[in-house]
Amino acid sequence: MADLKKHDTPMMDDLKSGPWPSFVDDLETRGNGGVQCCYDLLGQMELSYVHKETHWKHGGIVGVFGYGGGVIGRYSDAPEQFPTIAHFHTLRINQPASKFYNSKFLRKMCDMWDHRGSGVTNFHGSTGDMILIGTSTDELEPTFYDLSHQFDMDLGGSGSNLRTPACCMGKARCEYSCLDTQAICYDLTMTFQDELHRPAFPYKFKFKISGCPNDCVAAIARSCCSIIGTWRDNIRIDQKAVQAYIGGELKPNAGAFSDRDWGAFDIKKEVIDLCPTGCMVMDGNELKIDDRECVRCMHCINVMPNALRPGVDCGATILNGAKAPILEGAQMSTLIIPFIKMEEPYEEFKDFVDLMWDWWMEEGKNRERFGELIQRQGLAHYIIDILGREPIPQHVREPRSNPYPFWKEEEVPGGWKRSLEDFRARHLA
Amino acid sequence: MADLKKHDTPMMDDLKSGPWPSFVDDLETRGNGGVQCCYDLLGQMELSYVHKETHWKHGGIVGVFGYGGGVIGRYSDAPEQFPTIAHFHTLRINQPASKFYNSKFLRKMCDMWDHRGSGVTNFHGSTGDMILIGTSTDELEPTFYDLSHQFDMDLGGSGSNLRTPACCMGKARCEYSCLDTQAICYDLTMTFQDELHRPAFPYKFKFKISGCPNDCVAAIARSCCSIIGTWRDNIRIDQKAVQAYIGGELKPNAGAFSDRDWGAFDIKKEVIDLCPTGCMVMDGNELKIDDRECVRCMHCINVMPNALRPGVDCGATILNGAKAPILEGAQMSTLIIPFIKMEEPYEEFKDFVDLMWDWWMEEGKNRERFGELIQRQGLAHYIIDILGREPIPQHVREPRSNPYPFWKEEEVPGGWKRSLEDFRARHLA
Amino acid sequence: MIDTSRYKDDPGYNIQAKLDIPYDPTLADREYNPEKPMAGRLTDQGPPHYEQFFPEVIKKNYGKWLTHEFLQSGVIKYTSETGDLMWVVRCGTPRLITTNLLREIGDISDKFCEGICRWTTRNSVEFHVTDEGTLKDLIEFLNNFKHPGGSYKLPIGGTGAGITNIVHTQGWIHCHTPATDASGMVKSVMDDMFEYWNSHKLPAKLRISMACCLNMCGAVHCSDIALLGIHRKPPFVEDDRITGVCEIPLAIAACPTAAIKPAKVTLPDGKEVKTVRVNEPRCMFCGNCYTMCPAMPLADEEGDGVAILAGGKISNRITQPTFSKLIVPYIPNELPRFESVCKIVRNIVEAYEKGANKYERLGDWAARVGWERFFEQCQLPFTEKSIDDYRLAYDTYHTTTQFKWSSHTDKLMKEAGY
Amino acid sequence: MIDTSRYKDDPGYNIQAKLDIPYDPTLADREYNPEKPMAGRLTDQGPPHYEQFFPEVIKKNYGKWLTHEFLQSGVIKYTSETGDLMWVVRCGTPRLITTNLLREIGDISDKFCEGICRWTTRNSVEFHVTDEGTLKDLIEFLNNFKHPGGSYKLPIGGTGAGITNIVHTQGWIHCHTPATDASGMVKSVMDDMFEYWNSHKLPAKLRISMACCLNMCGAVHCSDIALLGIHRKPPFVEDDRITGVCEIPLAIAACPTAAIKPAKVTLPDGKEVKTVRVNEPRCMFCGNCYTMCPAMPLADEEGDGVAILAGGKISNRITQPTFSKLIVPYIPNELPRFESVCKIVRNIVEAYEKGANKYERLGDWAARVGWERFFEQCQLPFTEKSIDDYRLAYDTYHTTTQFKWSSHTDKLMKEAGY
Ligand code: SRM
Ligand code: SRM
Ligand code: SRM
Ligand code: SRM
Ligand code: SF4
Ligand code: SF4
Ligand code: SF4
Ligand code: SF4
Ligand code: SF4
Ligand code: SF4
Ligand code: SF4
Ligand code: SF4
Repeated sequence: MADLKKHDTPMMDDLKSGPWPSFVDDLETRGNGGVQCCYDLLGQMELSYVHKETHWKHGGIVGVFGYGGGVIGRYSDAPEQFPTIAHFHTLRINQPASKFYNSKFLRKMCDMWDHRGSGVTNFHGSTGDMILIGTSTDELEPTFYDLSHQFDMDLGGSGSNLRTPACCMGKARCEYSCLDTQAICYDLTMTFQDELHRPAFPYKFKFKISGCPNDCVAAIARSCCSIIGTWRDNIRIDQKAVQAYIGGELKPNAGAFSDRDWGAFDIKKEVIDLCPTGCMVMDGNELKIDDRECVRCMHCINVMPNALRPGVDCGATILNGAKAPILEGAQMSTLIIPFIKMEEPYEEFKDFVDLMWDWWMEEGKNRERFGELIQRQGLAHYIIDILGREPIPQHVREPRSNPYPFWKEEEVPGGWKRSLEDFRARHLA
Repeated sequence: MADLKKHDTPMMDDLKSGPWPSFVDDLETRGNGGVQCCYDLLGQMELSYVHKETHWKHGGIVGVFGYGGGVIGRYSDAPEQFPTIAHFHTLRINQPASKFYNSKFLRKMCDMWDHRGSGVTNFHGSTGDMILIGTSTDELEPTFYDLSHQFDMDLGGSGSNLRTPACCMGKARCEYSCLDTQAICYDLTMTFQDELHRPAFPYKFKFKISGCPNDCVAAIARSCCSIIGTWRDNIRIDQKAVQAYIGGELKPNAGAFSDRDWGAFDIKKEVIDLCPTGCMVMDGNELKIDDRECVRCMHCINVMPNALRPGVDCGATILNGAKAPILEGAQMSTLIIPFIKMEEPYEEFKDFVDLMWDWWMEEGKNRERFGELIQRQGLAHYIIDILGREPIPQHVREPRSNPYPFWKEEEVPGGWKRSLEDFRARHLA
Repeated sequence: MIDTSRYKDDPGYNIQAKLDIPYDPTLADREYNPEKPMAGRLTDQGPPHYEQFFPEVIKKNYGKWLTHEFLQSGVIKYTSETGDLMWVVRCGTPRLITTNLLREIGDISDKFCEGICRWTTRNSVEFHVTDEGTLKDLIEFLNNFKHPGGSYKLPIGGTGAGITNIVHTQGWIHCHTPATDASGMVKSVMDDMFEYWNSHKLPAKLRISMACCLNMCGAVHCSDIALLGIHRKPPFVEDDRITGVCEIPLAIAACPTAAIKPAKVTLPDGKEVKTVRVNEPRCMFCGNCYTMCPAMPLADEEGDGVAILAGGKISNRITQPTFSKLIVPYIPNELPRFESVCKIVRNIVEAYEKGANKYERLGDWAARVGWERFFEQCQLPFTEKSIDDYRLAYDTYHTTTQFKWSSHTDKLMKEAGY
Repeated sequence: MIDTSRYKDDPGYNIQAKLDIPYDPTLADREYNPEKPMAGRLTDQGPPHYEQFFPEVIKKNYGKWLTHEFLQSGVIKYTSETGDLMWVVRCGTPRLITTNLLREIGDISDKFCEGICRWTTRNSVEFHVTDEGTLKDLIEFLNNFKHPGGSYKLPIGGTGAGITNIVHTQGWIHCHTPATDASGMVKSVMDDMFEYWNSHKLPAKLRISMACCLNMCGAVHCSDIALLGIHRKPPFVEDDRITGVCEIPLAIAACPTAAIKPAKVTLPDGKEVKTVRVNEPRCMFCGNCYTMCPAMPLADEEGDGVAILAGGKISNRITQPTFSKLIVPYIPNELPRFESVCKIVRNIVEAYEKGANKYERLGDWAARVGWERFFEQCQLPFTEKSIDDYRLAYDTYHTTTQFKWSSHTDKLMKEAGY
């Protein structure tokens, strides 16, 4: 404790005030407790605030034996000023699906990380991992040893491999869930451990699983393969509860609008008219839904959860290809399989995964995301030639407007070889 | 008449039956009247129907002295079978704006064309010209001589030049017109005679003028520069007539739906709810429009022409760049000038035309349409650097979603030259 | 009354005087000397001034029209601020017409309309009258005005919520690049659609357009229904004449997919020539190479045919202008009557008639019910050709879980054993 | 009760037993031998099985929940088919937290919630209780649970029609490519937006996301409001070390605009080296070259800053998922409080609060009123940077005459003298 060095950090200090939890206070408190690297981290942040530039070097390749991912190497570019963070690598730890923990786990993990690293974390990373921020190269193997032996835990993904799958809380808490999101997430993670740990792909690949089209894990925006729950039978209606909403006994949208006076609930204005397909009507006192026209957008269910529930014949819609903007611009996932049952052991789904990955590993260029490959080689090619599936109108927002489809030679009677002589016999040049 | 040769044309003959006017009957009647080329034309058409291939050769370059357009060369590839159409060029004659004619004109034109050509025409071509189909090379100059001396008329455009401008009937008949479409069309045509007749552009260029956003001359789909009438004050409302529509005395949409029972007119359902901006309400018996929110889509006016009229402070919205699909796919015109007064002598507009063309002639590649140049060099570049106009949100359907704007060196403090040493002094490599 | 004083010196303004002089078939032969083409030459006169062809009632009421009303399909009554009335009768034409018919149109104009008529932007003819008696006579006349084969010469119709004249192009009557015929197809489709031509029973206007190759001179790209001639075989290359008739670099540059590469070949006669080769799997049959190079023809009996696009529009009414979308990638050229084209058009029109709301254009209907429903209700198979793989393809990807169950998903799920 | 018998042999299923054993800080040092890394090694065990962390009430009611209700922002009551009730309290966190706070979270879990807590997909912590008394105590506890500087350690809120926790990335705390800081900006914005964090007064959910460079680890591309670190100076090239630290072909291939070309230069010391040159006017500052090549840094005090995008969403509710759109191209890094970012976010949120309909997400509001109105009402200048010129640019062109008059057109017309 004696040689603790607190840096002068006026800008960091400014970030202590205000109601939102201050990471500065948290780091500083830990620094005060004798952890120099937290002081150094704040010191280097302050320097970045002065220079308006990061003070981390371009990442170095570090990791644990036999794995190709899970660790992000990081070195300070001002190590003399901030020696305790000269090495400051992060470990990505594969979180339990939907991120429930108990205090036993948290405490033991804290004990471990205080011992092996900085005690600084991200709960959680954007992909879903538990992130342990800041340790030195020689602590990596021991940390991994601790994790695997003292926790039965494992690293998550980084590099050109499968990234840690993630899911919404699903049936654990949510009445909307059409999928056993955690079970799927866990099964995929376990099944594809090799792909997760040993880079064999052209680039990163992400699975995310949401229990319903509200998509609380942002699967459609952030995963190469988005698994989103849906149903194919009818929305279940409790007409009495519908009346309770109309009568004002139940609060619309479960009270999500409680701090503003939006006036009395108006089922026509708030539900029926906002249904994107207009497939609902009030027939006297009865709410009727033409389920064949419903696109399962969740709106009516969200507004009246006590009255409406998704159907019971559930499965998933599979979409592919979301990614961040680099290189060609951001993509959202595109509908590929309108409906697939997701029942253990998910064989149908895993067969699909094989086709997907085989193609990408065969054809994908270095650092080409799966969604970019679909764009480069064509959505129809992927659906038909790679997946062996039938093209359906649901595959497109709207049909193409350019008249430029490709035709294959075998599709055209007579093929492409033609006799020039015959042609010129009919047509003088 | 003695050596008239009628070909055996069973498929052509089939196209005589049915209610829609038969071009075969028309051609054949003319053939019967002693015009062999009409027989030959039908004969060659029949042969095309047998071969399922055109029997015209790839166009040859023919024209009249001093002009670079107005004539499309055409030769039969079966001239021995059909000698009278061995040469069969077309002339594009610049139509009078909005295509009113009198019988004197029609008859004299027929006399001329019977004498100089086949007597076959298109009234009119897709661009708007009067098209005289079918004459031989040596008749081209005499035809032009006749046109210019006996009609005071002129050829229209073809090739890489200005094409014949066209317009809707506008104020001649239409109560919606916010522009003097004919006057503009005529003025532009006269002003740009040189551009129309002597190819100096990278490719074709088209003007079309519609009096209002109903766009009856398809300007937004078919012209490089679309001039479409609009107004900037308020829609004129005759409340009594509104009531007459509500009461059923006036037929909605001027009776355009008369042959089906759509039920009684419902102003809410048919007008107010269909207004794309929702800017209309019935306030008691009064129809109110929040004109600042109106996008001048014409719907309410179309439905109730006796009650609603465009404002009186009129001008044009200018859009650029429509074209057919080749090469990059079809384009519609893009909004460039939200509002411009179109008052003679249209100086403000013509200054704009100069800027447009100067840029295109400077930068356009061979066979690059104006719309393609905008795409290649960027819409913002065109608006700001070429036209010297301010970018406004109306220029886009929505702002870009990729985060990839270009920054110019002068926009960034300190410019782009930086000192590597300084950087590395701050950041250890 | 419009002020045309400003034009009085324009050459085109006084064409009427010229028109009074009968056509002189020998004038050019006498006066025009090919050796001295500039002698007495008149150029850049431009078109005649429009105003001189207006009927009196239009001159008087130019810009003063108050409203209009459809009395029946093809008959419009116009009312002016001045109290003047005018009736217009609109008639279909095949656009490809001879001077015979033109003269007859002149005669009708003389008989009923002060000698004046006009053509619309979709190639219909319009007659203007100023009293109801003449209107009645005119209509009666036109209803009896027929070709020997029985077709109307000038059928009345084409207004309001119906199908108007088909904007179309040359086809085999005059062009060198068509993949199908224009006039014959238009005749066939309009014969079949005639009931919609002269009635107001559709939910909104329905515009059919036709172009015989991808150049799309009919600008079919924004039509409710677009009929489009397409090729499906890559061009072949006439090595023995290409150097003579083409500028090879232009042909190469013309290809949007960069499928054309320069090549050298030795002809049977031993001569080495510069030519090109087409990377056939990259060709999407646009024909732009042929436009630039006569030695690269694409036309082929088996390859060529018709594609159908639908759901486009031009007007800014309610919704914005929209492109037509490819819904039927190919139909062979069935001659002379294009039966399948007619059948498909009918299916679409009938499904639209049944399904759409009042004022709703075809594409707006399809967007509202969903394209899955559109294909189902029009009884059209969906093919992979409708899935875009060109430049802006991504924007048509279906990036949502919102979709409807349809016969397509029923089938898939049945096959999956669900 | 969920059936997890199927997992009982999975290694991750029995972690509880391990957790009962205190952490042994010397185990690895004793057992792990760097010379023999495979000895006793355990790999590919995967994550622990989730089920063992569920509270009892969730185990019992898994898949049986019937409905939920927000009692206040951050407090949700769940009802099960079995009649069981559960209350959840959601708390904000800065995500960047130390083991100090983690231990405290463990303590709170022990005190109120059978030791269990969870994290949401947006990095909030949630506590589950099964009786109202405990709920009350928990809430009271949390309301008084503060950092020395006065900020809440775990502020309650983030549900319903309000602003949730900001998904964000590393920034200057850990990454090598950021153009701005993440944690500090999030703190600044959330301090300012706190009133929306713990209330339900917006028209719908409003999601703010933050990413510190174009890699967009926060996946901000579909957020109601996205804060994005951007560079504005092209990379410079360290000729003297590039060959050592980069694979030059990879750097070249990394550039989306092909702005990087190979080059050879002679260093001051006379050595000739392979390097690259950047065609600077083609650079759009994506930083992908730096990702591949440490000798091409972009970061620059004056160049870097923040762009704001808006109007994206993820859920399929009513409308389809949508991208966020670039509305503010650049704000300098104003440290430590990012005042302008906060101000603009506030302008947008307040305009949205005022203008949008109930249930209408921010982007749907902007699309409904028109982007011209959006810019006007949010008091944001429109700049040419919002006009797309990238790959799919054409699809954002405004191909209609439909637009609204706004301050922008007023200005233009005034300047034109109308
Ligand atoms: C830690 C994390 C951000 C965070 O603060 O949470 C992160 C951090 C980094 N990401 Fe990321 N990404 C993280 C989630 C994401 C996401 C979001 C997601 O997974 O939902 C995305 C966008 C979605 C996607 O996959 O496209 C994302 C898109 C990128 C990209 C751009 C990829 C692309 O295709 O455009 C890069 C660049 C690269 O891969 O070279 C990148 C690269 C990086 C690197 C490794 C920096 C680099 O250039 O090598 C960052 C290391 C930071 C550090 O020092 O710790 N990161 N990255 C997230 C991982 C935590 C976890 O495992 O839970
Ligand atoms: C006659 C006409 C079709 C008709 O039946 O009405 C026509 C006929 C031809 N067009 Fe066209 N175009 C005609 C209006 C159009 C239009 C419609 C319009 O102007 O509103 C378009 C689409 C709009 C546009 O400009 O993009 C059009 C787009 C083309 C193109 C494709 C241009 C492009 O940028 O993609 C070509 C190809 C070319 O220019 O080489 C083309 C080329 C041709 C050529 C010259 C064939 C060729 O490859 O050289 C055709 C001559 C046919 C013949 O033998 O007579 N024509 N052409 C139209 C002109 C009549 C007139 O002057 O009134
Ligand atoms: C005569 C003509 C203008 C001309 O200068 O020649 C014309 C005349 C009228 N148009 Fe048009 N339009 C004419 C081509 C067009 C076109 C261009 C085209 O189809 O190529 C369009 C755009 C079509 C599109 O959107 O795809 C067009 C879209 C309209 C609309 C918008 C209809 C809609 O529902 O979107 C109206 C408004 C209406 O119908 O109430 C309209 C309204 C009118 C009115 C009512 C204007 C008036 O007050 O006189 C005229 C009679 C309408 C009718 O026939 O039902 N006119 N009109 C054209 C007749 C073409 C023909 O022979 O069929
Ligand atoms: C806890 C969490 C899932 C998890 O596994 O962690 C969750 C929980 C719930 N979501 Fe969510 N959502 C969660 C992230 C999301 C996300 C993802 C994101 O923001 O990154 C989305 C997509 C956001 C978007 O569209 O941009 C999301 C879009 C929704 C929606 C659709 C809202 C809309 O108006 O579009 C609903 C339905 C609703 O609010 O009625 C919903 C509804 C719900 C319900 C009511 C489900 C239920 O019955 O319990 C939960 C409480 C809602 C609330 O907080 O208002 N959840 N929800 C996530 C909480 C994140 C947080 O801490 O703030
Ligand atoms: S995605 Fe659906 S099932 Fe999952 S938590 Fe959100 S609302 Fe519930
Ligand atoms: S889920 Fe959506 S589409 Fe289906 S009925 Fe409800 S609101 Fe309509
Ligand atoms: S575009 Fe407008 S002004 Fe011109 S004819 Fe059509 S409706 Fe009338
Ligand atoms: S013109 Fe269109 S936008 Fe304007 S009020 Fe009428 S219907 Fe609404
Ligand atoms: S569409 Fe093609 S084939 Fe038809 S006229 Fe135009 S260029 Fe000729
Ligand atoms: S038809 Fe079109 S795509 Fe095919 S080779 Fe010719 S130019 Fe290229
Ligand atoms: S967004 Fe960029 S700077 Fe921020 S963590 Fe991700 S890679 Fe690093
Ligand atoms: S920052 Fe991006 S655009 Fe600029 S040179 Fe590097 S890779 Fe190319």
